[in-house]
Amino acid sequence: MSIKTAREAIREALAAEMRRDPRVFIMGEDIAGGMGAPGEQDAWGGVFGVTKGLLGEFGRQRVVDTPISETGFLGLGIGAANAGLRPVVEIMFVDFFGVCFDQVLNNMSKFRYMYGGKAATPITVRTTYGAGYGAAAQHSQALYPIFAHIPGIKVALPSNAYDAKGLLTTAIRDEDPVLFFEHKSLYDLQGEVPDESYTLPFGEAAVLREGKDCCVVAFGHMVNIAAKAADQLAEQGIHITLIDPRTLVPLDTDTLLEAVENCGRLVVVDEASPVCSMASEIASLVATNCPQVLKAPVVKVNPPPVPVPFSPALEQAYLPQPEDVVKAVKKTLGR
Amino acid sequence: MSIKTAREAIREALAAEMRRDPRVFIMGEDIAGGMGAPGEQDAWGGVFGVTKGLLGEFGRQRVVDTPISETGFLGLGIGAANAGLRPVVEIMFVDFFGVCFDQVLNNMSKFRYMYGGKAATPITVRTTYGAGYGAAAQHSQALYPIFAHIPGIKVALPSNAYDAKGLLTTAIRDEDPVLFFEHKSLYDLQGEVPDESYTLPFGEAAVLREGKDCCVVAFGHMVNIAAKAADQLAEQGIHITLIDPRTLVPLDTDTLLEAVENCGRLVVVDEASPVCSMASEIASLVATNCPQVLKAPVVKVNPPPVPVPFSPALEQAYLPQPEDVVKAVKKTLGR
Amino acid sequence: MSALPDGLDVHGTYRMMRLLREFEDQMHVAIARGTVPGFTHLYAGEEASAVGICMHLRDTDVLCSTHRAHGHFLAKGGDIKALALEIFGKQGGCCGGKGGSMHVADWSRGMWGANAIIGASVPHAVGAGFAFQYRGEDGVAVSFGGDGASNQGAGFESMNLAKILNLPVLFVLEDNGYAETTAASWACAGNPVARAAGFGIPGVEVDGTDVVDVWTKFGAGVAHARAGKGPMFFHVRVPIFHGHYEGDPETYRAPGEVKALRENADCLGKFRARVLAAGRAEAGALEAIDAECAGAAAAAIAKAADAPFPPLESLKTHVLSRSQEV
Amino acid sequence: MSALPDGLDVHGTYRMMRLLREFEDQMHVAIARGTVPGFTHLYAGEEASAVGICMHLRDTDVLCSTHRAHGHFLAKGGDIKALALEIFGKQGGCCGGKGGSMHVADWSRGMWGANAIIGASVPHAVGAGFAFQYRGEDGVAVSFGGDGASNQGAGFESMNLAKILNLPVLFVLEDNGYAETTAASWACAGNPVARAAGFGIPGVEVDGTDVVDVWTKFGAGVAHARAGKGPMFFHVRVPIFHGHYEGDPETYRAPGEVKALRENADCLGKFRARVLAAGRAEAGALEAIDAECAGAAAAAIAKAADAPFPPLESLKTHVLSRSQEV
Ligand SMILES: Cc1ncc(C[n+]2csc(CCOP(=O)(O)OP(=O)(O)O)c2C)c(N)n1
Ligand SMILES: Cc1ncc(C[n+]2csc(CCOP(=O)(O)OP(=O)(O)O)c2C)c(N)n1
Ligand SMILES: [Mg+2]
Ligand SMILES: [Mg+2]
Repeated sequence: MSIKTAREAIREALAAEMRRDPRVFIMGEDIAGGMGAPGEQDAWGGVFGVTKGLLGEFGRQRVVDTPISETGFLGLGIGAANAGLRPVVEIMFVDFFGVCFDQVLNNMSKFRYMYGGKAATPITVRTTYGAGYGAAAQHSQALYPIFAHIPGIKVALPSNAYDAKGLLTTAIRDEDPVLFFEHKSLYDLQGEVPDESYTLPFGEAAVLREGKDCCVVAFGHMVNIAAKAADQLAEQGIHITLIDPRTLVPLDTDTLLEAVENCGRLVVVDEASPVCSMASEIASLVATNCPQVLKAPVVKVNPPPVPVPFSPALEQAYLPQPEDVVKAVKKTLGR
Repeated sequence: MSIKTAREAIREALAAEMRRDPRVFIMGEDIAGGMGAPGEQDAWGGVFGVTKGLLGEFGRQRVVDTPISETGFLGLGIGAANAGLRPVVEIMFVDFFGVCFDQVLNNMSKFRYMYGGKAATPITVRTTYGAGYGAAAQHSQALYPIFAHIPGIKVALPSNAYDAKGLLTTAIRDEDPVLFFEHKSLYDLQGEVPDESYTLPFGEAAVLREGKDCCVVAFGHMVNIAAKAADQLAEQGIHITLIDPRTLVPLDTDTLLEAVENCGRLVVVDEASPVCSMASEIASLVATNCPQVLKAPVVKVNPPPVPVPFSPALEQAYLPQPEDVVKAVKKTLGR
Repeated sequence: MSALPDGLDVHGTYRMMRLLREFEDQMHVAIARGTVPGFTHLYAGEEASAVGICMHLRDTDVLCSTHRAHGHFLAKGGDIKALALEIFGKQGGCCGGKGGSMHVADWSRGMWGANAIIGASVPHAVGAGFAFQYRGEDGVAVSFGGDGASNQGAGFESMNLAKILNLPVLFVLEDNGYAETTAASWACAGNPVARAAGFGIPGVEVDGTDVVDVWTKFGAGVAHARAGKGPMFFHVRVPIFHGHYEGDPETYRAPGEVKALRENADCLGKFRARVLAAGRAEAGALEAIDAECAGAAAAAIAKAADAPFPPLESLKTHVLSRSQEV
Repeated sequence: MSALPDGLDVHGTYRMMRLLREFEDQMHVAIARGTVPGFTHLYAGEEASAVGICMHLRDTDVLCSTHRAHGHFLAKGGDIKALALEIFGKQGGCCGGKGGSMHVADWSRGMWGANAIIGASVPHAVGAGFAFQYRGEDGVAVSFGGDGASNQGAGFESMNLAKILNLPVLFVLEDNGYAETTAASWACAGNPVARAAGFGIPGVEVDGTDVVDVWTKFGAGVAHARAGKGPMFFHVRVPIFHGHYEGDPETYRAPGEVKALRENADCLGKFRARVLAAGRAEAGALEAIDAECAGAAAAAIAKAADAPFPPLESLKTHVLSRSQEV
């Protein structure tokens, strides 16, 4: 056990699974870097340096750089998974699923079903998401609700280094296609991360704080925003239950609903655009299961339904901040 | 005024707008048909015959067949719209947005915003959706929630011939990109449709029945399923308010919430897969606005979260039926 | 016309082509009766392509197909009864009735399935080729696509990937002249072999009415790929005897076009005449094969028409790996 | 080296190239100071391409660009102050601060914007070409893309469409040898001009260190397209003087590579020497231009650094046509 960044934790999970299972390989644009170039190999280790160093241990056969052909190489990964390998494909930014969405929507998510259970596509697709880095409208989206909507894939969304390693290990060993969402801010987060491998079960939410006043459900990076809000609220004597679902599919509805029943109040914090978002989904779960327990309307904390603006002034206003969560919780309490 | 099918109503809207505005052209695969072939031109008029006959009046310059290159020709339409034309592009089945999703997600929906209000993309994109025709997993999806999630586009979803003509006319004249969803079952539906042009405002729901026992919100083809359920329920003395939002973006939340407040009960009928669906969105609106008015939990009527099966036996079980809506309404009434 | 190659299994080739033709022609009749759900796309006329190619393939080789896949399924060794059951949406179908005509597959035979999104399956073949190379196996992956599919971006990305990674992938463009109603001659700029050459991939023109031409050229391609020499491209021109889908009035075709094709461009008739002329088969033996295939197709279709639908529970199975209540 | 063409505006060409260079080199310094948000991709080294091309374009002609667009923006006539303000995310930026470096645009000049999804803007140029043809105008649309972008499906679909519809679209591949860290020589199978030829599109190799070569060949292309003769393709080899993005340590490049490029492949140095040798300009005049451009860039950047951020209300405007509270 030692303190590691999530970047290191993810790299460890990849390395450990590659050591453990020769079928595992990683593939993506500049995932090592320097391919065909005259200078240093492993030049970048991915745009965020997550996969840096794996080339040295595993070589070009298992650390596969690609051209800028997302449909081509995601489809390649899908085919390789069908053939019995365990690809971990990186789509650099979740926004780029636009150019290869068909491979998710109509292919990896549907093969098992439409081929009557005779096909399996055990692929893991890692991607980065989220705003806050001045990357503007085409490189900052959250988009995970779109993937949660599609039957036939699992969706994981870690909020910290420990979960990132455990969930990614589970994803790679899983028999199903898994979309793995890494917020850009995750990489530099530090936490206690065991050196050895471990898995975290999908579909089990983490209850990070327990308090009676309000239940706050937050997703991915928003868990950390909500935790800051929880601290501010605690100083004011308001104690929240904070839940991190960790996977969207499967979703741990039991834990969520139980917490809402206990608190009678719910705030959902979600970096995705608000319409048909995970915040809507969680709110709807309460409406369809136990609206009578609510002592106040649910409050959704999402960005406004606008593209992500570039200017830091606007981007800051766009993103949910701890203060927004504080305000939302107080609203449920009528304060 | 005369009885027309929605197929004819849509064709009338297209023809009238093409007559009225020389900037309007239509484009898509086999939208006329026979391009380059030795036989009849206008051979199909689109796979569902909707655009049949327009070639004769408007010629190949304005009725543009395309190769199977959705990214290419949807992108072409976007560029043409940026240049001041008024393209109406057809993506044959909504499932095929997989191969051109980027043009929706990162391009037509974001230009106005990311270029600071200096760009306009007045394109209308028509597509067909829905199950019930043995078209299986890759040709039967509903998918409109994915589009409702993306800021910067409008989404229309007519349930009958009259609305189809009025909403499509509005769409074509609109300054913004509009996604126009036509259920496969819509085309043969008949209704009173004026011969002359008319527009229907976006963001105004239609209240099709008024009853105090339960509010039912249904989308697209599901409106017709819900109407059948309403008849069956009325026979049993249960009277529902039936609402057809007609457009998802903008959404007429006022009308919806008012009806829920009046009835105290809500059922949402949605052909899309359930997670992060429009049914979830509507339920969440109640949870965030007025959960206290609910006399019973909201009931969502969606298909199960599975790909669309081929076999007619399974497909029938997959799709929401009037009986499912009846059961849902009764559930809200504790019966 | 060159001599019949010695290695060609004349009877096997003829039998498989005939089986494909019988199945499609009899399906055409069954569909006209209205008992088959959904959309079906028949392969009749194109048999020499599937058969001349698949004669070279092993069960461990991979084939990725399109919406027009019945012929690929049978030629790759799929079971005709499972095929018919699937097309009727019945229990026991090769996909349990969940897939239908547009998704028929036999994964145990390396037939990875009909895939009804144009162009979508091409990169999967590249993935299969990648897996062969990764494991040091000498398998090959074959990607089938139509002239229409040749304008979809996925195929170009796939060719580039297969070339730079030097993968054993054989790209087959079955050019039947039409994508739905649209002529290939209009929709496809340039030339397919030149397009492949743009990626440095060697390409060959193939006469898809001549199974010997297909068999010979593709044999060389398989050897090339198995030897680790990378991808190849095949532009196979084929006639199509039915419409785009069943129900298509085919008015975009020239009057008499199909009749002329059936008379002059029928791979079965041409092959039959040639093997008889070369003395490589006897008319009686071929007639026996005809009867055998007609019987097999009829039996499969009759059985499928009468079979029960799949159980309702199967609606919710096979979504994810553990069969789950969803 | 051929003679300097008479029609070439020597001073204008030099001035524009110098302005692009000064802007990028000074931005490089400003960015290193840490005051510029987000990701910026500088164009220094590639100026001859943008300038040699845009000298032929009218404001009504359309240019569709990539993430590396500052040079295209300026060469197409965009305002340097609005550019700098945008890159800093400030009020008065060409996109009101909402776009940033990766989305700079000037729609009034036909500069349809940086588009940071690789390959996404190529079909928009085809759409612009379609609109010109539809309205009977003689405008041309120019699509810029990099070597990396040349492997994205959208570009191939666009070439096919432009060819079969005979549209006035000029495809420019600016090949700087790298897509991020990945060498074009590895990632791109075959050859760009051969790829275009696969679609029947005439293609030309262009020396992007020689603005005269760019200007001459592209001039012929514009004439071709304006005359209704359809699309053309240009493979322009250019050096790149900074990293992929600002902050890139550039370790994938050979030691000394950039130094050698700056010495031997600098379009500005080469052009300067040539015009002086040919007696088409005087050293003093060019030095005056140098100073003028350095001043313009410095003023724009200084002003942008000090400018206020856009008002918070603008977060919710311009989502749809009627400015709406969302
Ligand atoms: C992405 C996508 N676009 C459009 C379609 C509709 N579609 C199905 S088959 C077909 C024509 C295919 O033509 P071709 O590739 O030549 O195959 P053929 O039918 O001639 O065998 C089209 C347009 C589709 N299934 N997928
Ligand atoms: C669809 C997509 N994939 C990947 C990226 C990330 N990306 C941005 S620039 C770039 C390299 C582009 O290379 P090239 O086209 O040669 O342009 P250059 O940067 O050399 O000017 C990549 C991979 C992207 N923006 N969009
Ligand atoms: Mg075809
Ligand atoms: Mg480059």
